[in-house]
Amino acid sequence: MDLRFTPEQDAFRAEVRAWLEANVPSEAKGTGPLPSLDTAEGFAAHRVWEQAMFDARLSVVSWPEEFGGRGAGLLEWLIFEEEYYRAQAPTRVGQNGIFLLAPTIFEFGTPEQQARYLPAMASAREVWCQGWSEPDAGSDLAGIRSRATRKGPEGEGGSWVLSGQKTWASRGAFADWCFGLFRTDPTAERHRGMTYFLIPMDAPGVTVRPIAQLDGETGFAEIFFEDVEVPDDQVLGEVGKGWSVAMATTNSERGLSLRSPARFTEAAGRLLALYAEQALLDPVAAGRSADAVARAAMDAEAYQLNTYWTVTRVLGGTPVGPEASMNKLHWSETDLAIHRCALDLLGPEAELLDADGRPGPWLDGFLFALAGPIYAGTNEIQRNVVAERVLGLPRS
Amino acid sequence: MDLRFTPEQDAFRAEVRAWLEANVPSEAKGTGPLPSLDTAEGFAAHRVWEQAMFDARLSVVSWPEEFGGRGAGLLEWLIFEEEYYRAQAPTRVGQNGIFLLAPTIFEFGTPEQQARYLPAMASAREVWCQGWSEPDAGSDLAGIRSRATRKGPEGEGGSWVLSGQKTWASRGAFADWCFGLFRTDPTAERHRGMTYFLIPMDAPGVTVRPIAQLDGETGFAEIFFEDVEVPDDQVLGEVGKGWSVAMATTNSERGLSLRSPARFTEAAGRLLALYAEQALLDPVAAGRSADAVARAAMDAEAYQLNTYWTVTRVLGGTPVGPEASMNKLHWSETDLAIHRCALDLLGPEAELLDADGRPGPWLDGFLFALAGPIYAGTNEIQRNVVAERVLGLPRS
Amino acid sequence: MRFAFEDRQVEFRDQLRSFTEKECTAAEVRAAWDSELGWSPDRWAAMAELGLLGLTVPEDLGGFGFGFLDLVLLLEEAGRSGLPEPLLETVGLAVPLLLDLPGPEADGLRAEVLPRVAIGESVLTVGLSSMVAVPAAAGADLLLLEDAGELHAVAPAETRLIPRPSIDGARRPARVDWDPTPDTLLASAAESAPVLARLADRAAVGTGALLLGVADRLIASAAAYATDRHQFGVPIGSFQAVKHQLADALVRLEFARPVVYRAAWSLDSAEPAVSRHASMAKAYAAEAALGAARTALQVHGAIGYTWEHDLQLWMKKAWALSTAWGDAADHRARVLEALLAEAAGPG
Amino acid sequence: MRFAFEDRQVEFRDQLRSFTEKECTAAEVRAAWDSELGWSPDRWAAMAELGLLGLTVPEDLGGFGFGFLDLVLLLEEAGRSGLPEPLLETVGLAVPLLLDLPGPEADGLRAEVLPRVAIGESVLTVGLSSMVAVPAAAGADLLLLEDAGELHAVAPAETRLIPRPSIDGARRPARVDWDPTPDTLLASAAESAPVLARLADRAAVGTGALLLGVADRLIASAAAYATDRHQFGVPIGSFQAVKHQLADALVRLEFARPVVYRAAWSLDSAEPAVSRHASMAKAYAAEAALGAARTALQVHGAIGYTWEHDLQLWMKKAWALSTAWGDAADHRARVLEALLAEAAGPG
Repeated sequence: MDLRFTPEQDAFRAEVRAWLEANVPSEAKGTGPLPSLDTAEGFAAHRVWEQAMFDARLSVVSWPEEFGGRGAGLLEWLIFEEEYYRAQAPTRVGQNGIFLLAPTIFEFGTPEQQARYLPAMASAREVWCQGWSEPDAGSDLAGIRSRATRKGPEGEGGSWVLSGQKTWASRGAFADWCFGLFRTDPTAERHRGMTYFLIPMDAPGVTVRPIAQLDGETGFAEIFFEDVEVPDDQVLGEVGKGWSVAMATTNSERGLSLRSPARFTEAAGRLLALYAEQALLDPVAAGRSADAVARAAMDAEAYQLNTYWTVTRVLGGTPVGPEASMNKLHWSETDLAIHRCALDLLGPEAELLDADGRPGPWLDGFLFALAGPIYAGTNEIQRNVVAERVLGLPRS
Repeated sequence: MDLRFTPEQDAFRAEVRAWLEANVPSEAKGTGPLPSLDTAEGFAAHRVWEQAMFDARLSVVSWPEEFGGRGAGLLEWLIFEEEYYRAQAPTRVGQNGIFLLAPTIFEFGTPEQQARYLPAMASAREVWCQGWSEPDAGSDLAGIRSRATRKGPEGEGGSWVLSGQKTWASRGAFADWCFGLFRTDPTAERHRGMTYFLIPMDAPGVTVRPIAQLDGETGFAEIFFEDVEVPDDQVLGEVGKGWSVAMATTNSERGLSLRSPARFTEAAGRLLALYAEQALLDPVAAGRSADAVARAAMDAEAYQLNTYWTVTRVLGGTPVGPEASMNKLHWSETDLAIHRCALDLLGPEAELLDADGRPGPWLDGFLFALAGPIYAGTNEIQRNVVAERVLGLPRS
Repeated sequence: MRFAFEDRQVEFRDQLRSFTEKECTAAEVRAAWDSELGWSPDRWAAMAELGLLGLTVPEDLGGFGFGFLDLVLLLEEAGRSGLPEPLLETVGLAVPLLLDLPGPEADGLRAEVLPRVAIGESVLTVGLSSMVAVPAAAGADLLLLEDAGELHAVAPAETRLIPRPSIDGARRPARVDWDPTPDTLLASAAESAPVLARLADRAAVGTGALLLGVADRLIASAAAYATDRHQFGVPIGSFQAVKHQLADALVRLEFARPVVYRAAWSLDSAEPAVSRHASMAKAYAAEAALGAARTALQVHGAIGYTWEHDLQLWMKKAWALSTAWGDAADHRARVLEALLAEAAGPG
Repeated sequence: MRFAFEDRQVEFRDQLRSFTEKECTAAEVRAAWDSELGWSPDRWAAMAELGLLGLTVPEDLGGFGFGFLDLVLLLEEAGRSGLPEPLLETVGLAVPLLLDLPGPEADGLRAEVLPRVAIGESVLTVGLSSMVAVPAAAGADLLLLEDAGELHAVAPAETRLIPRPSIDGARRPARVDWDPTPDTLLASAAESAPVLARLADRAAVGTGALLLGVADRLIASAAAYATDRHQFGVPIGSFQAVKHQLADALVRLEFARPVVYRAAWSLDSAEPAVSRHASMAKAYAAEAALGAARTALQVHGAIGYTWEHDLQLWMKKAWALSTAWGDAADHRARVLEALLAEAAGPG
């Protein structure tokens, strides 16, 4: 055990930090903050930012060089993330593709698919959204009803015709591509007969309806598919094996890649600063939150430690497995605790919006945190997974 | 709404308080504290105490006068309980009979049964234990296997032969009588075919094995029945209707009668005193428990208020119903919170036993409180009841 | 000892419920949030017709002269329906505050203002100098404001309002800039102190009552959704995880009720422990509503996270009202202090 | 950055586990609790044979000269098995404390005591004047005691012990009455201060490690019981209410592990933030164990409430150890203070 970074890792951190300091859009530089991702203008600005990162080969540091990465290890990825959050850099418009789809393309994609999709994704020339949930298949993904019917000959060179409805697609309003599961064998039982498709959002028959969230912004969308024709080379993995292909993606979503600990340690750092500030104004009132502040900060740090612990194991060749569900439970509760605690510290100011009618950073973060226990598999589902697959309890 | 007591109620309170001050066994008077209920000597001493209360017509104030009560109302009963806990009077050896069985005898017993059992119960000449759970029927009472087979003619004047095993019978080691359910129709399905029996513990074929609890004391017992003959007049209610007869008892256990709010408000008062004491010794450390102390004290008071609220409704003719499950959830969590908080305040002293190797009052109370979420229907069962019968959610 | 409402009080509540079920649907609440004012003058007029606005106004000034115990169920119903109008501010806080003012100097003001309140022609609000923003300030015809411990009555024309929008779209808080003058003065600091203490107690109980209604609505919505929504081939309400969350939320609510009702009684009965009772009410009701919001959202899942679903209206009320007039932790600290003082005895 | 144990460390733990599975069954733990001493001299001798007792003793004094990182998994295993012997007190606290003592004056004591510790012929314990009672005092051959900030080495014959039994039957705390003399003095207050600070950190991490093992055992027992026990015709572990409680308990435990392991590393690496890391370890592990105890009892139901069921052994360990050397809230307060100081920067 050695919890120090190597000189090479320290040097990498220094490079990332310097680049971000020079390039992150900011008020001071007159380049930021970027407009909201939920506007066309903001979406475009975020693409420009990701392209700049891509040009500096910082967009996807852990990918192979041929696809725009540096072939860096997981630890370097964690360092990158720590620096990214430390720099308060823009939300990544490409994250659904990079974190959820890319691992699946690396595992199941053909060399042609990898070459076709990965670099465009890493530079945000093509932004992806996830076509996962359906109105009647939220927690119960196996209840998916959207279907694809065969057109043309079996084997190579044919196509599929997709129809159905997907919902809760983050970035759906402006994304270029969508990935998702469709039922190719309507006679197969729940988990079978599904296939994983890659669909351009400008294909004829695709309609998008943005959905406004709690904060009024259209963070996600419904996507309607009416006889959308998709060629065979836009199938990822084997026809009919979509469920197992998708589970690989789901595991990355729940596991390491999406919820970098830096997000929570950064927020915990701001919480400590808020506490220190409020403690100067009213030490008695702030003191009532002391224990909750300590808990929240510890929970964020424990998540960071647990990530290093897990990454060391993964680097040793052990996959993450159902422990990913424990991570999901921990980070989602931690995120809520950090933000609830901040609102408590803010007291009567907590309810107030900014002058432009938008929630300020803490209230906005609280609203965002509330979604944590719901998406990517509700926490109820995760507890079932932990109980059944880690503790070995009998299935219901 | 008027939350003041009437002058009559105040006078009743004064009478009870005066009598208890004069009579409660105490170190100061050289009459107490009584030895542990879990010893033969202590059991006998507690009988003597209940007899004294009975003689003062304070043992069962809400019962009709003919059975030793005063025909007092529920509010007077609550006043009595407040004074009883305030006086730190002995644990009631007769409580299983008085609080769990008596309501059932009042509702289902024949006049002969009422005359035969109630006064002896109220004076603790006969102490009752509950033969409810079985090793394989804990939360799932309908899984009871102990059985009674018919001997002699149908109708009046015959008898039943009981066999099987009951467990977790509080006071079982020294009780005189036992009440419980036995299966009289082995072909009937789960909730049917059971009958409610009253059984003398000295009947041939009854064997008792005391069970030591967490604190090492034999607070409860297993009871084995081997061909125990019981005459017809020791059946309570109709043959085969034991389940509905029992449910009446269960409702009293879970509802108002057993968990008098005075128990928790008295403990909360001691917690406040402990807090004040510790705050003098180490205000910073005690301050860390301030919010928990406030919560615990408020929870106890809320339970008291809720009881007055419910009693007013009951006096107006509305039965308690499934809200009793909410009471169980609230008081059991409150009791744990009060005692956990006290142990936190005691810090390193919390783990220490008294010089005689017994837990001190707070640790003892904590151990006792731990049983709260388990007995009288686990809190998991209670939450099901609340969700299904109060909120109307579908059964699983 | 009789811990129950009078039939009259329950009937008045039922009457308001019939009214809100027609006139204050979720769509109406939404429309109010989107409106310029944040609430509806038409509905305010209708509430005056129902006699609601004169509830606390003395009979000789055109009202009923009722107390907080008559009001508490109505406030609960206001929370349940999401009623956007400033019922608490006008009827629950400002009118009793005016009645508490000592001396005949205030008689003129009372005679002028209160009859107009009762008929719906005057909306009032109250504000303290410690407040970041005063709710319902923009629509008020008269603002009762504290400055340096003194109470003042300030006409809207004498104020400059800087809106500080709340996440609860009906609250419309605003920073109020104004200059105290001898003309605005209602009571000296010494005279105002007890009046302000009673104001704080009423605000705690009144906000607590609103929160009871909010929690009730959240739990009822979630229970209904859990019965309808199917996943894995069964209603999600048949899962223990859903049942137990909702059961816990309901227990918190049902135990908060008598705590709030007792505090209302204590306000009307000049109970010595009224401030402790009021703080307990606010603390309990805030926890019940925050817990209900968390549970209701979790039960609904993604649909509850959308703007178009009505759940947001009540969740946002829960978040906003739980910190208004002191949050749960503040009030628990007050309760503990009072309990320790009571235990130490007088002196 | 490599956050994993070395093979050697895991093998040593496995070796202890094989040992405890044979020599320290629940029946053995029970026997120890019932014994006069509270632990077994025979098992202590066997532990010496395994090389456990010389783990922290320097090589030139007959030990291995290992650090806390080598010890932490063994302590965890001690908690898991309920090992009643004073492993933490002797190997984890007293030996390192002796090694920390400055100056050659202590060399003589080290040369005399440590070789005997390594071969199991000397049992040590440590105590502070602020402690109500000192664990394992009765069986110790030498007590390292603090008085007025000074450290003293006190022979049992120079003490009067008043037993203060713990709910954990193996801890055997006692009030130690003794008189500090120049002969007993080990280090002045100034010299002792940093030594005592490191003692407190080791005690926090060591107790945290024991608690990890206790939590692990409680959760494993409850999961096994939930799989076997049937009610309503199915194993109770198939109910979501049981699953979710156990899942939450497991999450608390699994996130406590790296926190405790990091603190052990920090102890060995002279990390500047070691005290904060140690406090985090104790706070996290205590919450994990207390939560596991509550859940395990609830899952077992009445059977877990009995003396004859082994669950009590580990629940009682959880309760006792969670308050030993500072409870979770104390340690969180230390963590917050340190974090604020770190954020404020040096100076």
